Amino acid sequence: MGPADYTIFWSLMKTWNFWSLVVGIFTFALLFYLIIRFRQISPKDETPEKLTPGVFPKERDNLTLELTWFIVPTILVLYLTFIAWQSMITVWVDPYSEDEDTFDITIEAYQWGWNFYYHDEILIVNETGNLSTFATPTGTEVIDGAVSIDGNLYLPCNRLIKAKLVTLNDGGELPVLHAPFIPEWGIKEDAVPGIETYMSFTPKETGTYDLFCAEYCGQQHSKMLAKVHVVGACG
Amino acid sequence: MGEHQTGWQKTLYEKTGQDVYFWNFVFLMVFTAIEVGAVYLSLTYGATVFALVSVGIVKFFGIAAFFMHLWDDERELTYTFACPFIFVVILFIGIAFTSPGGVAGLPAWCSPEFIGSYSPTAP
Amino acid sequence: MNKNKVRVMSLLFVIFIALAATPQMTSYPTGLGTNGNNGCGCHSGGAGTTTVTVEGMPDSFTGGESYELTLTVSNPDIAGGEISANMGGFRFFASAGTFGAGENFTDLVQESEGGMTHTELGNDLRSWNVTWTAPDNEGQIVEFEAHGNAVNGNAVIPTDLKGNTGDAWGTFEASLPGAAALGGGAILIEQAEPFEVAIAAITFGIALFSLMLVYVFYRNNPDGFNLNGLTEWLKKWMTTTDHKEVGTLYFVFSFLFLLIGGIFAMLFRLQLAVADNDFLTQDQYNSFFTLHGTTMIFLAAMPMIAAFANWIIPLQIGAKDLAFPRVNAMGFWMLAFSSFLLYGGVMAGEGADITWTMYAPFSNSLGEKGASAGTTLFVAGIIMLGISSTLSGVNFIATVMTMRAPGVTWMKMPLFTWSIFVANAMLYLSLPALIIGTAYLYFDRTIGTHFYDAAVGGDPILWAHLFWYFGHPEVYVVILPAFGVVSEVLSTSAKRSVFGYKSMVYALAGIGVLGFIVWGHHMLTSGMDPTLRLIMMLTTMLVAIPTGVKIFNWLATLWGGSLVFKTHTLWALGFLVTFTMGGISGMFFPVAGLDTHFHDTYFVVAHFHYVLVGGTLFGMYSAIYYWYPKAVGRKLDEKLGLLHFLITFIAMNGTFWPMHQLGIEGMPRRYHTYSVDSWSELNSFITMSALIMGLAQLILAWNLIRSYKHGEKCGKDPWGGWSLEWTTTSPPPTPSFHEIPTQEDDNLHHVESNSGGMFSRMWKGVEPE
Amino acid sequence: MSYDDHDDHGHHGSWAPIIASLGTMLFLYGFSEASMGITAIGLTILVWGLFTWWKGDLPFDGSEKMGELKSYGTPFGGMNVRKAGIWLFLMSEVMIFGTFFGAYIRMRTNWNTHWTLRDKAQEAIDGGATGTVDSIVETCMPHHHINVAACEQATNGLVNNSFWFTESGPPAYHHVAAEYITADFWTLLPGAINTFALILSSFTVVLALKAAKNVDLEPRVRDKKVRNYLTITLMLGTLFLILKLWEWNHLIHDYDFTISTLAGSFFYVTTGAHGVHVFVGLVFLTYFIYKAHIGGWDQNNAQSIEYYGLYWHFVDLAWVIIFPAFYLY
Repeated sequence: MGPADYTIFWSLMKTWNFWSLVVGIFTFALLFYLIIRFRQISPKDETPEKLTPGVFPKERDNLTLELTWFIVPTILVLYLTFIAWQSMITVWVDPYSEDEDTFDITIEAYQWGWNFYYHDEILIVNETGNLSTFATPTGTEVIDGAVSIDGNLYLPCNRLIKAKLVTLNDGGELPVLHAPFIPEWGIKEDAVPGIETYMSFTPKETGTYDLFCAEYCGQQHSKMLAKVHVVGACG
Repeated sequence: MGEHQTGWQKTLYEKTGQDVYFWNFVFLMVFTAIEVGAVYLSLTYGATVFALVSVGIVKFFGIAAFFMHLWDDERELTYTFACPFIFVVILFIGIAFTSPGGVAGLPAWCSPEFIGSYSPTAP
Repeated sequence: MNKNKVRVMSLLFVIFIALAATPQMTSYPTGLGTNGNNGCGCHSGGAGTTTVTVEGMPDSFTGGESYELTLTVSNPDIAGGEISANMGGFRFFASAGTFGAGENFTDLVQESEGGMTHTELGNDLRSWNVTWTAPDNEGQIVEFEAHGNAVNGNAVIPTDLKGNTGDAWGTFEASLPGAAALGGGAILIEQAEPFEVAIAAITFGIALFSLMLVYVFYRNNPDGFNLNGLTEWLKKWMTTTDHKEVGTLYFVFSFLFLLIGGIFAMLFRLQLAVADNDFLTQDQYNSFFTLHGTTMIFLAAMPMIAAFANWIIPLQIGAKDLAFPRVNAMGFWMLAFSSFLLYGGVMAGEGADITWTMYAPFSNSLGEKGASAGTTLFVAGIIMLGISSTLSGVNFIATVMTMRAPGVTWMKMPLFTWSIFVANAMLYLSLPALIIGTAYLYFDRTIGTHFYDAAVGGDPILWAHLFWYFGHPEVYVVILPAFGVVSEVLSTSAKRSVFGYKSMVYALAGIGVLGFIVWGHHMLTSGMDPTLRLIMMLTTMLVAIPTGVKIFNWLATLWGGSLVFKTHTLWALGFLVTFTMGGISGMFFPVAGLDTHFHDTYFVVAHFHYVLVGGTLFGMYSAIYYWYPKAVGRKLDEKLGLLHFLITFIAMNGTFWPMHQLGIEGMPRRYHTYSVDSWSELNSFITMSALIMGLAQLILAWNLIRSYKHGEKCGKDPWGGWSLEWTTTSPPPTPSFHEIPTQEDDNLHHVESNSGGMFSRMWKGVEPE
Repeated sequence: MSYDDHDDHGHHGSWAPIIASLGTMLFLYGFSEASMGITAIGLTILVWGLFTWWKGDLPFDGSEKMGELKSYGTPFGGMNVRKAGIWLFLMSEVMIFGTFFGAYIRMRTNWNTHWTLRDKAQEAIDGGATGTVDSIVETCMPHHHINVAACEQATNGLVNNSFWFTESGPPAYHHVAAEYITADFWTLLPGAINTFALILSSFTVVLALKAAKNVDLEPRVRDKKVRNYLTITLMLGTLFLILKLWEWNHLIHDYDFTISTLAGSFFYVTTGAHGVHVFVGLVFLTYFIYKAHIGGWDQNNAQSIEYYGLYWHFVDLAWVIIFPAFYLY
């Protein structure tokens, strides 16, 4: 489980794990060293400041030390911000630029289910072996304007998928927040009633993936599940 | 209560027989009349908004400085009254001006793509 | 004395009316579920004079068997025979198993929303056949629920009819045990309805609390015990305006709700222990985690902070009492009474199920699929909390700004006072956003305004912005006092002054200001424009720096000291460990690539529990052990304290560390069940350690009660602290200082020039002229 | 909300906080349950709590012993603690009205309103359409009802369906209160009179304070003057509320500008919240008038009127901003 290793998530996670370990080990080592070395040996230990009630104790500070532990974390944070900025461009900014040939679908969320609409036509050739595992009742072609057949999503492999997220509002339904979330690809975006939001990803491996709802939407929030089948050749 | 001890308030009282609060009251009445009048001149959108905002600020200043006698009181009180406006400005930038339609119209240099394009290729 | 009695009697009489009115809660418009929802919103539906019967029910079902059930609706008043069209309708639900149409009823009944109902054609009949196939698991009890409606054929209502609008509903309920449930396997006793478990636990808790109240009063002077004395003693507590007594009220209130919040947590941890569990129904789970979140933050953490602020701030700055004592008492009582509103829904089985962040389109929705009917009361409770926090905010800022004793200048104030001041300033300036947001929500639900309604052109994200503009400063309000406590405790335990007092104060001020410009990182995936997400990512990255500075300052404080390991020191060191881990895991969220995966998964739950439980709770426990002797005059038992620390520390890490792994695997938050088996064993480990952690808190409860009378006596300054509260007797007299003390200064006296504007005089810590 | 409640006999305590909180709870509980009985009980208990609070304040004579503490140290050195308290409370009020405006502007930037219609009409005229801006607006909106076809024709295609409705259905054009108010003098009149009334009431509070502080008036005359000025303020405040309710009624029934519309929700809740602040100010004013009636105000404790005046001027200040933003713009 968890995001596939070709996603941007893992490239960032490695960096973040590394730096977290560095900061964590440094801090805890320093903490345990200080606890052991400066514990009270006998009650008559002398410490530089006598703390007497009602008297503001002698201030102690060391400008160079304080500047270092202000500057060093700032440099680390700026470096990490720089990387975070990159990930923002690939996750949120690039996909919305219209020029690429994206495979457009619309994910429509309603109270406790999903509808998938296709806006591009692809023909998936049947003999690539792994197709037999999926029950695609209307055979293998995904027709422009087709609606999800059995409540599941069929996507081509190795194409930039651009999903428009809307909430069903045909008067009867209660428009609330939902968010399609596919853990294996590490992507999610809220479907907000009234505005259209976008989510995009390029699946690189065929297979069946789970789709959860990640924004609390009422009683059966945990039942809003769907399967995403990535079919076709991953050339 | 600021019994006209400061210079110009004393002369105002001697000359006109009415103290600064009366004149502040008249000042505010006049500006309210201007405000309502401005709307009836049916100016263009920009001019009307400019008129309304400027009269609003002037009346705000009138009430805060004289009726709430911030003019006479210690400067710390003016700082106390001004302090939350910093957070109101933050609230305005974060919530008021970033409605779904609002942010779309930003100039190119302020959008992430432009800032992003400066950086070397993605890791 | 009789005038007083009249007042007390009239107060009790009014409370009696309010409580009497509670059961017939008919909240707008669907009622609080006491008169039952009538199964279908299609007809207006009068009270049910109709009777609904279901034949063909076996006394116990075998797995996979299907049974032919006939549902008949009969109503003597509405004959319905002669008029051909639309004589009756039904809806039939079962908690397990699947439905199908009875023979030759295929076009007369249809499946809808998990149950069965009549088709257009089937609307003319008064009895229908359906087949029900039992689930395979025979060890459970299936609940059946049918709503039948006798209609008089859409004809104009003849006047003689008893004034009903042409249809009348009736309901039928039955429970059918599986074979294994009855004879076969172990006798499955009728499973207690978890709501009754929750309400029983709460009422038992309140009963225990009032017994303890009477016992504490009795123990004050056992021989002089009489009822008149009790009312006198209660009057003292209900009318007190002294900052110490209001502090004690806050503390007892927050400890009681800490345990109640814990009960909810343990209940839904049991539900999440295994995949596809149905210990709690979805409604109960949703309302339990909502109440757990709100109780823990608003009714446990903030009141405990207010308790220590009330007790210690006046003592530390050398003031007789807070600036406005009655406003202080009103702050507490608003909070106390708001808990009735927050919990009003639960008592009627309709607790608010809108999560503690109350996101708009769902929280202001009505009807079956919308938020539960108790949500309106819940939102009213949140508004009262807002009023209470504003009142105490005014009080603390005014006290710290105007009533500091001579010598206690801005740069010579104890760090706990500094942290409470910055926390209350942030709370006080961010609260109006919550009050206005909840007021809009409240009016949406009561008088029918449409603030967040997309159908009318409204913008649902307005709620998220307003809530998180308050939400992020709120989480700093909850953590800053713990910073203050840890600074005090580490300095006293290591017998050294805090390292870099000025940089600690600048860090506090830094967090105070930066806290207001980062709220967007809670909403990075909620459809905001990428430009705003970029700004919020950058500012969130900067917030980690002041916190890092503080952690290094605490470590440097230990340098060269002689650290004693009292219980409060252990809690402070536990704080350092867990809070640092929480802070580091927090750095994962402002990154776009990570946040699209981590948002609303258990990684978020792990992060904020490490920071809230590891940070605030450990800080507050350290404060309890540190200042209990000052408040009561007796120390808490060290051995019990050590036991309490060890179990809670281990259980806390056992509960929340595996959640990081669940978050990486993508288990979404607020899920009633999950069917991914690989998450099961992690979740059951979490549940087990959560139960241990919950029970460990009773050790502290026992320690608090026992040490009140049998704790080891202690003098003015049991731990060797330096601030002014250690100069008064413990417990301090009322009013706290008979004459205002002066705080000396150990630093060498280089005379500061008295000139300069307010800010320079403030930072140079110069006496007023 | 005068925060002059520092009570010297702290040890006996006061019943006011618990009664007021119980009242607030019952009021909110009744309002949520839409049962007016409990709401009324709640309100009466709340007011009873306030009166208990003030009964404790009646003997207050402004002396140190009776609770008038002086603040010490930076920043408010030497000032009364209660004055600092009222100013700190006004900080919270500034944030509350700031949030009202923040939410309002966020929504208003998304709406097409009569301003955008006038701009579009001007654009159409520049593009060759016949008639003046007012005539086009009149054809598009015959007495505030939208006529899409006529408008499209009048502005030769400039103002089409997408101006009035978004594609996914919700309205893009929102009738705002200013559209009705600026169009008809009788609808603007109550708003204008309200503005004059509130500014006048601010002035009369200042006069009451000057009278109370005036040492060379002999006490009986002074008490009468203070009481009369405060009563005028009370009457002006009630006039303000009555005119506001009349105006609401007029807007709802004659122009169908109800609270279920989006613009209506923001208009009524913001002006309503301001109205509640005025109402609370009036309830407090009854205490001040009663104390003036029994001759309670002299130059030593007149600062309580000054602190009440600060709150009242703030409410007037809020109205000075609400009036142009909601009524004229």
